[in-house]
Amino acid sequence: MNSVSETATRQGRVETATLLDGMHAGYNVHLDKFDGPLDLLLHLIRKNELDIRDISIAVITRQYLDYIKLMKELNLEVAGDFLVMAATLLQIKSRMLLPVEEPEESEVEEGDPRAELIRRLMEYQQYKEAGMLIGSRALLGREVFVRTSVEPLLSEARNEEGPLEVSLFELVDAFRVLLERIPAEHFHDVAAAETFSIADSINEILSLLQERDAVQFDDLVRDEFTRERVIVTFLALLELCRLKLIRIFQNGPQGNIWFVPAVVQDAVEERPLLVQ
Amino acid sequence: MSLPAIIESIIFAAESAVSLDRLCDMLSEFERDDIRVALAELAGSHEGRNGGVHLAEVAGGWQFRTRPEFHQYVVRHVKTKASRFSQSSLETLAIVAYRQPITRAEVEHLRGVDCGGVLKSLLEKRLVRILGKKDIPGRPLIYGTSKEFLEVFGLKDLKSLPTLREIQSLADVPQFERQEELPLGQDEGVSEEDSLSLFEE
Amino acid sequence: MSLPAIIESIIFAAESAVSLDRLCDMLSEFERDDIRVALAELAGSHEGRNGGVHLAEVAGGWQFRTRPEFHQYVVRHVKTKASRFSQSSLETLAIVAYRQPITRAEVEHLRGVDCGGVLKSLLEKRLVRILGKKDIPGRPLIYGTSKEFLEVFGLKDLKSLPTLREIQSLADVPQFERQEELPLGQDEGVSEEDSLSLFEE
Repeated sequence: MNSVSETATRQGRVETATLLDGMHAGYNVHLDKFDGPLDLLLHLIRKNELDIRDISIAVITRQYLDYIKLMKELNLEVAGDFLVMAATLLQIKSRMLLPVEEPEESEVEEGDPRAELIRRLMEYQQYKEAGMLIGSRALLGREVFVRTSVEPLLSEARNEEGPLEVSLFELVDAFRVLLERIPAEHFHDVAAAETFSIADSINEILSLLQERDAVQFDDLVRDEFTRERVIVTFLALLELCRLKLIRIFQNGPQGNIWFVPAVVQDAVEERPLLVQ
Repeated sequence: MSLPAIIESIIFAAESAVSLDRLCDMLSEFERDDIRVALAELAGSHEGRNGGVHLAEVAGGWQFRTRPEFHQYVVRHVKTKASRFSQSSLETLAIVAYRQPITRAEVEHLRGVDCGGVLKSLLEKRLVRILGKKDIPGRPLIYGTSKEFLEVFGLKDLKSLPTLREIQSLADVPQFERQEELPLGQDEGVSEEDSLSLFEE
Repeated sequence: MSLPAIIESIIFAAESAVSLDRLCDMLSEFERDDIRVALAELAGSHEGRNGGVHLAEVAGGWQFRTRPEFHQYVVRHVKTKASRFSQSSLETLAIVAYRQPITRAEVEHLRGVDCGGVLKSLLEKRLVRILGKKDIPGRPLIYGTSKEFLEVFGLKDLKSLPTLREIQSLADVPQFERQEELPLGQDEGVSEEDSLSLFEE
């Protein structure tokens, strides 16, 4: 009998213990210890001194399910990811119960139901350790410090010409904060619908026209040639025409339809809209 | 670790000049006299190496400073320094990016403040450009983002702009809730012996 | 005024790391090769004097920083800023660092858990940035690490991350885990009985 079982025997079983029953508070549970199902599985593998390449699915599955059960009994919210893994484990376990023609021991091979899980565990372990290595470095603001006093010469001078330093996230986040500040009705068409909107299409056409001098209608609908896409693109083009942002050409009755920017760079003067 | 080096690290990282008294408070394991000697030694060694920086005695204590004769070089840095965006520039740029083509009046309606100055500076930085004039009374200018805008944000095209929903969805899903240590009595549910190994640590 | 001293004054005064390219831009009256040599000389002289501060190469540039071993003294005067990173932040950061450009779904597949909240907080800390969108159906956002990531973790560039091969060999003989499991030989885990239970249930 192993040490765990001995512990269990010594403690005995308390069938009706409740969560808040301090009398039996013999253990502290670190439920925040596991950063996900893979983390929990790695812990169980280590605990049982299993070879990660040849894990005993039965043992791991039982202990994993016990843990989930415990979380539920403690009224902790069990994240969906943990339940998905539980289902995966049970599936692997049931597949392992099926008779195998030529059983090969301690080999993870193609037909092994555990193969995918083991590969994921090994990969995860790699990044978990990489994270620990990164985290153990001397960090700026924690072990390493830079000068915090301000050079008087530089504090007065503000620079308007230099390169810009701003991240995409800051841009989007600025927009998000703005939206939270103002009433929703101003933004009826901003909360993007599932589908491709006219605004999306306008943006796409404008960005295409930044790259090239002329665009064909077919270019705009080539990727996703759906009825809806064509209509939306068409409406977007009409809107752009109305705004006098593009000019449209056709080189024959059934020929390709071409679009060119109506204004070049920053020129503001008006150009006639041509539809030939 | 020598005492002068310890003092150097403290003075370097400090926000303002550090006095001898303050040093003695902090380094209570050292004698005041030793600290004074080490400080003088430190100042002397920096004076002696003829670098661009020295340990200067200023009002209230000691501080590392660039030597005045190097100031002509130090100020050059300002010209190539990356400038950070103000919140109003960022907000205006975001509105133009997401709502283009858009007029100034529409931007101002959304922000609730005058945006003429901000728009002008975004035009000067070539992040925003004039696309044309809107066909409504008054024929206001309409704005959109430029090629430079895409370059600054490293975007291939406007389609690559993250949508608001994509950013919001990052926070939507509740995280696996972190729990404080819970005292646990033995529980009927955890009947199998092996599962106890979970609680051992 | 010697060139190393000039460079010292510029790097000292700057708020963030200064690259060789930046230095060459600023000091256009000097040859690039001379600047490179002077920079190396400067770094070497600070390394040699064994002070509390040295010239560190981080995020593609150079910056004066306190040496890590002095932190116990520096923190007596300066507030520490970097909060401890949680295991999930570090794991996510490692995955983004090694696998960039990477989508949220790919990070989540590797970690086996929802990463929206972690990614958002890394974005807010500016350690991770949005690189654009991936050219696959749904056009998901792709993420990478930022310059701040290199600065905070004191990395010269992404190549100076420990290579995954090193980590792989580490995974073969898991150091951390072995340490925790000491004393070895004591079988607190699975017994033969347990392994046999495979076909019992």
